Amino acid sequence: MDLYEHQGKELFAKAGIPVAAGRVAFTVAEARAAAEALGGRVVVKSQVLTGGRGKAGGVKVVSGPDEAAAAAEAILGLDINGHITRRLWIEEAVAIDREYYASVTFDRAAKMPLMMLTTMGGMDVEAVARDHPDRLARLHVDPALGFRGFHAVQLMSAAGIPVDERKAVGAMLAQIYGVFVAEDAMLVEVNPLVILDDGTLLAADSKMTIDDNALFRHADSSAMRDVAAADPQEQAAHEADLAYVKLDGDVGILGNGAGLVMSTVDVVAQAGGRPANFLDVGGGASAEKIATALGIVLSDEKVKSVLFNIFGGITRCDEVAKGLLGALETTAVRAPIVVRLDGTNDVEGRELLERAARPEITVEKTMLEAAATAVRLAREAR
Amino acid sequence: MDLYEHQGKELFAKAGIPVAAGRVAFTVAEARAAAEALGGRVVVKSQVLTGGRGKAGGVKVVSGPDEAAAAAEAILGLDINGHITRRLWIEEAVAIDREYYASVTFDRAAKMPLMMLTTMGGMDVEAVARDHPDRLARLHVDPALGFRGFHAVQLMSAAGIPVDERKAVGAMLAQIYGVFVAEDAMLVEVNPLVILDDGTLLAADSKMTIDDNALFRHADSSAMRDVAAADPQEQAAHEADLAYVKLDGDVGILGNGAGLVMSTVDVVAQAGGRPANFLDVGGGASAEKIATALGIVLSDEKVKSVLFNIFGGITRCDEVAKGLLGALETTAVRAPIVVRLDGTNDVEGRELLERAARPEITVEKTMLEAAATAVRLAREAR
Amino acid sequence: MAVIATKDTRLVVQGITGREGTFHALRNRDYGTNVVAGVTPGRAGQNVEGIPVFDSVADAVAKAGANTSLVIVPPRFAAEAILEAADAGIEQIICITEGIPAHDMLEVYHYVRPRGIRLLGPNCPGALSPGIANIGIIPAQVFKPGPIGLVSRSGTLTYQIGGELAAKGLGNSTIIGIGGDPVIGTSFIDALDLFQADDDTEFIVMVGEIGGSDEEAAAAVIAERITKPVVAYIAGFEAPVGKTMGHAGAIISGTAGTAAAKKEALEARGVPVGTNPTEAARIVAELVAGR
Amino acid sequence: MAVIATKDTRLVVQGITGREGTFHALRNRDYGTNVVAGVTPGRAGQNVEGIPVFDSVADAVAKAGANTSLVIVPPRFAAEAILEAADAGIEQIICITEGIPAHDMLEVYHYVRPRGIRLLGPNCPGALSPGIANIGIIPAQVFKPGPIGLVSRSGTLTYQIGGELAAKGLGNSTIIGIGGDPVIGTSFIDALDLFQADDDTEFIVMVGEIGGSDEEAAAAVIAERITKPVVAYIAGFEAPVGKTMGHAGAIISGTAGTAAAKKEALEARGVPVGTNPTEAARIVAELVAGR
Repeated sequence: MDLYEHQGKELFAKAGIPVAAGRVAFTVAEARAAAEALGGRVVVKSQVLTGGRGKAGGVKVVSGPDEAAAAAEAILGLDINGHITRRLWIEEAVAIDREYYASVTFDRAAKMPLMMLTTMGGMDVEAVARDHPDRLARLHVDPALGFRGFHAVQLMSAAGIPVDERKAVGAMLAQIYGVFVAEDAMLVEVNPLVILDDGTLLAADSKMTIDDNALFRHADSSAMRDVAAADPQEQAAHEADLAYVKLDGDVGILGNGAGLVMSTVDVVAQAGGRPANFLDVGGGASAEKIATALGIVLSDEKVKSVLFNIFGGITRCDEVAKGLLGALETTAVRAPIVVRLDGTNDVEGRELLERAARPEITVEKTMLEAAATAVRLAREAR
Repeated sequence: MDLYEHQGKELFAKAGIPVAAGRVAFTVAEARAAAEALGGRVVVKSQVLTGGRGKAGGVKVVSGPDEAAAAAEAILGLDINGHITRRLWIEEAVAIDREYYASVTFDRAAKMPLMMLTTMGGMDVEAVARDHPDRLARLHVDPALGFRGFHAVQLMSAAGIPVDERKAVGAMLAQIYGVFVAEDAMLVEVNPLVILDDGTLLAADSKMTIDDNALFRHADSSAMRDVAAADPQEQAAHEADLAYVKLDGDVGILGNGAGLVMSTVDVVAQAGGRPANFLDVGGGASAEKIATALGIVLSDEKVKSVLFNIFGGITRCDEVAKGLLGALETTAVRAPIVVRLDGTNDVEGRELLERAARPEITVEKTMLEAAATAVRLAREAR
Repeated sequence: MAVIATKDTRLVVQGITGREGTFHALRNRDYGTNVVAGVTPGRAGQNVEGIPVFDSVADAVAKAGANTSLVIVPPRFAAEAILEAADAGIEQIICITEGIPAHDMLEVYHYVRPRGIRLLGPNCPGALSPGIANIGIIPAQVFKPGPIGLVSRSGTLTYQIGGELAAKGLGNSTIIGIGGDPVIGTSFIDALDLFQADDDTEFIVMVGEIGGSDEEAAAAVIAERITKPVVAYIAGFEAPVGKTMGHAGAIISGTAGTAAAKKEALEARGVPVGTNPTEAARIVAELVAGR
Repeated sequence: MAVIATKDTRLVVQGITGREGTFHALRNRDYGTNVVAGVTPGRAGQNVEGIPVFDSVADAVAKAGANTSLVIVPPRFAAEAILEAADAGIEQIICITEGIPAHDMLEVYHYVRPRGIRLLGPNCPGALSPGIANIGIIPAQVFKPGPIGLVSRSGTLTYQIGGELAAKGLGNSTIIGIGGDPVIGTSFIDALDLFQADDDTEFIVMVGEIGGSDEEAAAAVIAERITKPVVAYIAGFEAPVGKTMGHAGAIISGTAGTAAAKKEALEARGVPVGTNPTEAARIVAELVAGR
């Protein structure tokens, strides 16, 4: 789960990482009130889960409540890389001397956290990596050791942090790593990490991603999920604990097992169709679960046909067939469903479906045949 | 460094391990005041760094201040296995239902903490180990894992702790291990760990040993050292950062390096003498350091001769000779000193000593010759 | 001799008294796996249809001689269950549990790996050596014995390919489901090395998917030291960037982890890659027939 | 070829800009040891009489090819210094520092050991292969080259015995000081195995002392797999119970760790034990002469 800047900063502050004082605002009036409360110069920042806010006009430094209101007026509703601004973060402006960059990412290839540090902060780190690779210090931290003083020294030495700054920067690196571990983060990025005129440090931006699997032990970050911003199908799937990803085609896809569903998406495309989604119903075969899944797929109005692809292992195909038929009792289906049942008790399952003779169901034996049929039905329905 | 019961309980309380309320008393009046403050029945317990207090009459349960004063009168000054009682711990009496035993020791052979647990608490654990080995559960904890829930289950299962008690006992085991690690302990023993009438747990006694090398990071336990109880020579050596152990003979022994000094103690005994002490002066050779060390050895009135055994490695024997001669300028020496210098610049060192011709010094070339001479001189001085 | 699931396997099932634990422990035993013990704290002395239950894995090792563990416990307890097995001296740990926090698995990985303990999974279907032993939830009836070692990040996709191979009369030495999580104990490379050393394996099929770079790393190792023929299939050519496709590990980050890049890396090392399970099975059949 | 301190040693000295660090780094280099780098955080770019100083061990490895580290830093920083070396890929770490907290060393031990990294010490004088290389603080002038592998828990006692052997014309392949702390990285057993495998070692002398049970454990291993003749000396026959004799590890706890018990255990396995250094050296000389 990605966090907004202000949410990440809330977790930063909890960990003792210095951030500027600020307030969230959803309206122009709230923005004005925030600027009044904070006093002096403030920064009005679009809160969207994407980069490039500055270039897109999503960040404005203003000198008082009136200007803050005007800036909020301009930024609320602003589209930044397809993300509509619906909330703002109003924070005290600070006097920046230099901008660094620090991050920790979960490097799955190395199976270790990867820390990065550069004195070329404020810009896109990919650009630093590409144009000035020698200026970007990278360091893997062995989780069996955790982040130690020598890791900080090594990183700061490689990044060229002056010796007299190392105590302060090193302490902040330890805090950033601490947040990464304490919050079960997959990413913590501070860009820029600023050195103020008075020499103190401050996290001027925050980018964090939390491991969804660990949210059970983080009540505070769980509560940060922005339900309103989520795609309605994705939100419904999330609530039903189903893995769903929206694509932009018209063939709805359901199946059991992530790999098989990904593969089904591929074969639909290979058959000339355009997949509308990825949906893994998992191992169960209950009518209720199948009904929920079908409902989510069909709530996407673009869907013209549905491909239901099951390879029965532990799950028996006859049970799936019964579940599907039960689901059809309670669910109005507005598009044809192609069902492919293979594996355990597939013959029995197909017989059940054929005997039921539901007009919305077409039964196929193989994955490739099923994909071809679903693609043809979607094309016919256009 | 061994802690008194009440000191260990102070650390226990800090870690959340339940202990009875209590107060330290050094006098009968303080004991009476403690009993008054605590109210009701109290236990008056001798605080000595040895076991067997109960059998020796060092623990008395009393019903009020007068009885507490009488008990304090009886226990203060009591000799328990050679340890004179100089302080008391007065604590609230509790209603005990059952007594268990739990401990963590630093098992150097396994290079892991060793946890032990038995439901046969209150008695000597060595006796349990000998007579009921199947009742004493033992478990090594891999420091790379720390103490986990499964360790607790494993120990409690082996010790036969009833399933309905495991949550509470397991939590306390985790706390005991936590104290062991947090306080850099070499030993934490709770005997008995009592189950009260109301089912709650309490550490009714405490035995702790702290790693001297880690005291720099434990201001609170460092302050617990009982300087008054220490042997005067050992205390002086401790303050001078010299390794000193008192023995009960009349040949004082100094040397450089723990192994060499231990060996010197052995050869003095093999030569028919009785070593008065072990003292490692370490690698230095300064007059000041040698003077301090000599002073400590000679402050033991039983010492009749001194053997100064040096094998020069990095340390040069001529520097040691100069240091020794310098020390003699400032120190009055009341017993003959046999000096053995071998290794780096030994010839020069011996020449310096012979040229100085100090009457108190006899120079020998080998360790065995030096030991024989020191033993002879001590015998002559008796 | 097969790998992981062998005649020497003495299995303890952690979480045996749970619904899933009981079901799969009995299913594995029915298949012929030597299930010697189960573990559920506080349930020592009970049994699950004759399988003795212990309070701890240490007891299962000491009293029942377990050498392999199957972990079927809820995600918040799974990492500690794996560590318990490792601490107890278990040599191979197969973890089925899905949804274990990634940081928990980092700790587990860096504990078991330096100590030479094999961990398969988590979020994996286990290992099946047809006709010998089944550890986990792989539906054995889909597979038959044969010379093909099959290693996969995906469960049902493995069954799909196993089914297609079986339809062509081809069977497997061992099927290894390595799991779909970001941090897994046994990588493609580990599985390739196992199959390379296994006398019963003559061909290797590798089923990958988007996310990470394990397939690319495996391609390099295949070129370097795997002499047995390898065929691959990769799922997720149509997956969008930045979206988790069901498995926690199946996500394309930036330009890294695409199916196309994996296909290219494998083909560059001479490993044919099918673009769907049917095509992959056909390539394998041709290869076997050509021998 | 000797052990630990060899022709292949490329030494980095951690704490090189400290007084002791500088002194021993230069002394080791003067002896012929290949001292390639020093480390003191914040001092990168400086040098100590030509030895380049780096901020981190990782840099010393990357830029100077260090493969062995000598740790001479204050006790409160020493454990982390060892971990830094281990993390940086150093293969052998020799730690001189005395007074490291025992719990710190527990953590270090259980980090380096499963990863196959050699740690010698802490609280040890290091390793010297006469005529080849010296790592640490052993006074090389006491020793001469020869066929005797010498392993000891005590520094000056080692010099004493080395001196007595040299006086009899006998020399050493390598002298290994394993240190006097409760938790040390290299045990007698490890040293015995090194000497057993070393072509330059024909005889082994083992210098033990009171405390722990490493000598007893070594006795069992000698009987099991050490074919080269071993002579032992143990210090501390007169040590009282429960008192730390200078070394943190030299303490008799209850009835465990006495010199008499160690002597008995060794003699029971056919290892002659001298009761003082002179006697031990005489036994060795007779053994060598008898060959």
